[in-house]
Amino acid sequence: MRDLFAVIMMTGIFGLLSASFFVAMDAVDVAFTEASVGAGIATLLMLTAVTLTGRSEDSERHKPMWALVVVFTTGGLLIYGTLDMPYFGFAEAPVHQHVAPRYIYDSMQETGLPNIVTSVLASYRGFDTLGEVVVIFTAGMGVLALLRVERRPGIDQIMADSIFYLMHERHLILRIVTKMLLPFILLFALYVQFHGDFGPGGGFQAGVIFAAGIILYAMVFGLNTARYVVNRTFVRSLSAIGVLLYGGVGVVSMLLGGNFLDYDVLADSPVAGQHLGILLIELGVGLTVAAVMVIIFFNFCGRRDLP
Amino acid sequence: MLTHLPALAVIIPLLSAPLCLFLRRPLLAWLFTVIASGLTMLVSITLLQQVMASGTIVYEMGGWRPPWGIEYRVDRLNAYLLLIVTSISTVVLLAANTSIEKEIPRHRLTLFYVLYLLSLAGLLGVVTTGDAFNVFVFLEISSLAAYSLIALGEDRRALWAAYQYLIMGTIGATFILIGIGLLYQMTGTLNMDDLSRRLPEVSQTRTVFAAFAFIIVGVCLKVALFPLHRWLPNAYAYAPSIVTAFLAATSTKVAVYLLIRFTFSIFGISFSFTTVPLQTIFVILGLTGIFAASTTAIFQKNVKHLFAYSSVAQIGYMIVGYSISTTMGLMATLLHLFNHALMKGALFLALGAVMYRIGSVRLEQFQGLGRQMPFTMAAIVAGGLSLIGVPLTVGFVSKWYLVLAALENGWWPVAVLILLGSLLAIVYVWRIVETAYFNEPPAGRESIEEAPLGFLVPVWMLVSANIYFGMDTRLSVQVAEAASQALFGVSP
Amino acid sequence: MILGLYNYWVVVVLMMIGFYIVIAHGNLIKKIVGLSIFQTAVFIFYISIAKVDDATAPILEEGISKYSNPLPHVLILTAIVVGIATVALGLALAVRLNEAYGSIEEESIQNQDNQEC
Amino acid sequence: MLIAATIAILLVMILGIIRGVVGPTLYDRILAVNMFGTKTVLLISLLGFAMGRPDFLDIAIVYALINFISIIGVLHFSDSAVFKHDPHDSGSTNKDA
Amino acid sequence: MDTIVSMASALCLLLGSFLCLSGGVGILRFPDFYTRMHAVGVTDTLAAAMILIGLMLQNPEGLVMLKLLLILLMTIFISPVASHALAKAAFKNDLVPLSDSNENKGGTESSIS
Repeated sequence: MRDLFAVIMMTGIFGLLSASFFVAMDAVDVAFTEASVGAGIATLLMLTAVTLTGRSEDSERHKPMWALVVVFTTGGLLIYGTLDMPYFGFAEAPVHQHVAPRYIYDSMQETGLPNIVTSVLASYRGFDTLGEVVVIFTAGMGVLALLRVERRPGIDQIMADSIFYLMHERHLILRIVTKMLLPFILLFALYVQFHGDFGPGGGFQAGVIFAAGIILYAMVFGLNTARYVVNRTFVRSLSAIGVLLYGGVGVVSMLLGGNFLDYDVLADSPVAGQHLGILLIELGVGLTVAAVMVIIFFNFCGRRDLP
Repeated sequence: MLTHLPALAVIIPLLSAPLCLFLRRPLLAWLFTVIASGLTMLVSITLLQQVMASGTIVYEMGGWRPPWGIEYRVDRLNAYLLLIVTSISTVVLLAANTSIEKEIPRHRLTLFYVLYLLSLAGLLGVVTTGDAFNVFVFLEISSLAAYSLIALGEDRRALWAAYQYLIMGTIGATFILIGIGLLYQMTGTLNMDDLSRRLPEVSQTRTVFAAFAFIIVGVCLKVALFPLHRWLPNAYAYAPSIVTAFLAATSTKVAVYLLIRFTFSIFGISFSFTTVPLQTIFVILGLTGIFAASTTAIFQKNVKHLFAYSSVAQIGYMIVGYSISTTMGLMATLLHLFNHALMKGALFLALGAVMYRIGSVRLEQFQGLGRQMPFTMAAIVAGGLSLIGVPLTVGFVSKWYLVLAALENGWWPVAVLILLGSLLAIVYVWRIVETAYFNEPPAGRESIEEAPLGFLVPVWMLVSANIYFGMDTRLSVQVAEAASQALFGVSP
Repeated sequence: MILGLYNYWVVVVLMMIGFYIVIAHGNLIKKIVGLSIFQTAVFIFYISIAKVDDATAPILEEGISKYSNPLPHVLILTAIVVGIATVALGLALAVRLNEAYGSIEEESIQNQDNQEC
Repeated sequence: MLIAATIAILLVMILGIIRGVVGPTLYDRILAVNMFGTKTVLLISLLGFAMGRPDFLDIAIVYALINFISIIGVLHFSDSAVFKHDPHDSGSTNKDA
Repeated sequence: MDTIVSMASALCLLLGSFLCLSGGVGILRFPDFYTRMHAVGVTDTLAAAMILIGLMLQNPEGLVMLKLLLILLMTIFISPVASHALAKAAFKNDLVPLSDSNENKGGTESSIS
């Protein structure tokens, strides 16, 4: 396929498919994320990039032999490696024996959350998640450093004439339906944010959904209108505040006598402390993710309307 | 607060980065970054002292016991690496304010510092952590920040270099991820210490072998070991000078650390060097790397390119020392980690000064610089001598131990080849000296002045460290020896 | 029964398709697409490790005793985020490259660079 | 019955993928993706019931939303100039889709 | 009573599956974009509704019921709107519908990719 749009459409299908696979494999939280990221945000970003760079792939396709050799060697090595693995779904495999049982059997007493994934994510391996938030923050800063357009007088006018404006004028039905859906989307994001302790979901997914809502708004009503609603400086600060909130919880727990990110000391009883800590850090994750997604998307789109 | 030191070493730069975003004035952001980096350096000095005095420090993140939670584990090796990374970062940063004002547009300056801090935090995280998956996360933080930093270079080729680096780096990281997955599959744990205890039981399985291969290849991509080094020269050549100095001195070192950590601590020496023919492969690759890269370096027209290739060659030396796999060999590698960071930090910073005055680092532009920028050129010459391995510089110390280690093992051809490699280094360093000192400055460029103090001070700090540690080897040798003995399980 | 490993083999094939796209194709956007396929395949691999027969999703509920392993899920949540971060940055670079070189083909960019040198 | 419905949906998904691969126009592909998305929503709901844990319907909701947003996204970008410019107008006669 | 409800549920599911399948055949076999769009756009909404109603009749408890209802509402809103917007965009971008005089299979030749 040489039409990059077609490639991206198929990637979107791949994302949806792998997400359904995750559901079938019991990984509901992962499916949640993959659906919103792999099929949603990533596809949108690729589409934006393609509209900026051109749609066709025109290099002559020469099939380099060395690439095939490399791929077959790696693949062969992996297959060779799988030969001694425990069978798929085998309950006695070492994976399910060593570390995992404690999470499954004790996490309820230790953190008080029914969703084990959330308690492992936010508490047992909370530091990984801090890293994750910082990764997304880094990406946001990187995109900002690469694509930020200095605001010049006159550019707003040009932007107003851009296709955002056209889209705005044309699709009446879309606008109405979007208006109806938008509050629901944002509300749903909040539900995902705070229900993450009990069901699938959490800060990351909520952030992505929230950002998706804003992106939808920007697409239907125009980038300028959206920028009017969500101020750029504000979004930038928000992305930093999320990380700081997460880190702040860690520092506070350090000052209160625990280790970094040890939520036990945050409240009177360990379980209450864990609850509070997890709530706060999930909020931090949500803030940063939503802000960074919006930053990334707006900067990509802002780039397109350069004169 | 002393008990929290291992965590603080990473958290200070990690949380300074978002704070830095709020500082709009570049000068403030710079000061803030210097302070953050300096604090981290103090933390790591204290850590090194503690570790040398009382052995490994363990810190449990979130208060959860290790195989369940994430553990930070600082032993001699980590503390040593921490000190290298933070001190180089701090010294390099001193020159940053002067250097980047000419190389980066003003509205991106704050972002530059934010990304710099993130990159630093990522590298420190990789070094300190005792959890295999955490390595991946922090590796990605530092790499993503590094890609963006490189792309900030003025030349459009910087973008292309950053893109290539991104592709190669991500492939490497994904390979590491696959390897960690396979290990997890066989052992059920992610903690490094726990892994090393549980691996021997399953070490004869094909899965562990595959895991080993994937991790080694992935890490070697990050190390830029000879056949996988293609991303490095361009990335170093077109990045802003400060970034080059920082990355050249730290990021490959951290990757070498990972290599050592995975092979020695996790898989164990007997698995890494007896079950798998790693030793032969690495000696050959290391030596070819030294010769191929040094020869390429001789023909470069851009001095940054020249030193970038020389970096690839120096990595070859480290890999040779590492694959000798004796206490002495590893010690030589660790010494060279430190020494090479010092040399390359000094060299690339000095090149930054040249860039600042002339706006280019092409070799023909160096004509007459010996008289126009005497201090900067003297620094480059000193760094070059160190690269060659002239006595009284740090380069000599590490090469001395490297040759000793090779001879101790009876590998005299290797020792001879190492010395021959140094001859090539003489050639490429001589080319610069010749151009700078034996040519008149080209017409129209007579009025070049010496670099500003903002550059000279950090450059000469590094150069004098080069010479000091070349003469007084006690400190570095002692730490490196202790670290390598600890890895081999010998009690000091 | 060696067929008990079929799932992993499918994953390996997927991974290699992605890997091939990354290293063999010259179009920058397509490389990124390949990278994301490669990474997604690795995610599927991890999730496959976590699956236990007859178990359900690791969200505690009364009356259920067998749960799949939650740890790989956590790891992959993190890895997905890392993946999207890489994709975003890679695309941003591709966009800038297109502005600087007027092309997103590897060969064309290489050629332009070689002429400059 | 749940199983039968699941199988039927899987079948339709395959048909959708074929259409997505074959094309031939871009809008066919968008249509295929759209249909695929709706079917995924149904599949997830069915799977939830089939596995006996129907409380994971949140995922299905997200799918429905994301599906809508990405279709809007595609259409939104379909107004751009690059989109209208067909890659194979200019000389190239490759038809390997 | 129980049997009636489960029968109704099964019927709804069956109907839904059938509609799905017919839509699937339609998208594969119909000659041009607009007819395919017709096949899918129409059956999709009803099929989804049928299957969701079938699931609702399986007697889930409150919250699940609510979520199903939400999904149903959203499909009813979103699916036709998406189809509408898609067809409109296709027409705007000069994709010519297939007519008798036009023997060209599979849309306009100019946009084969």
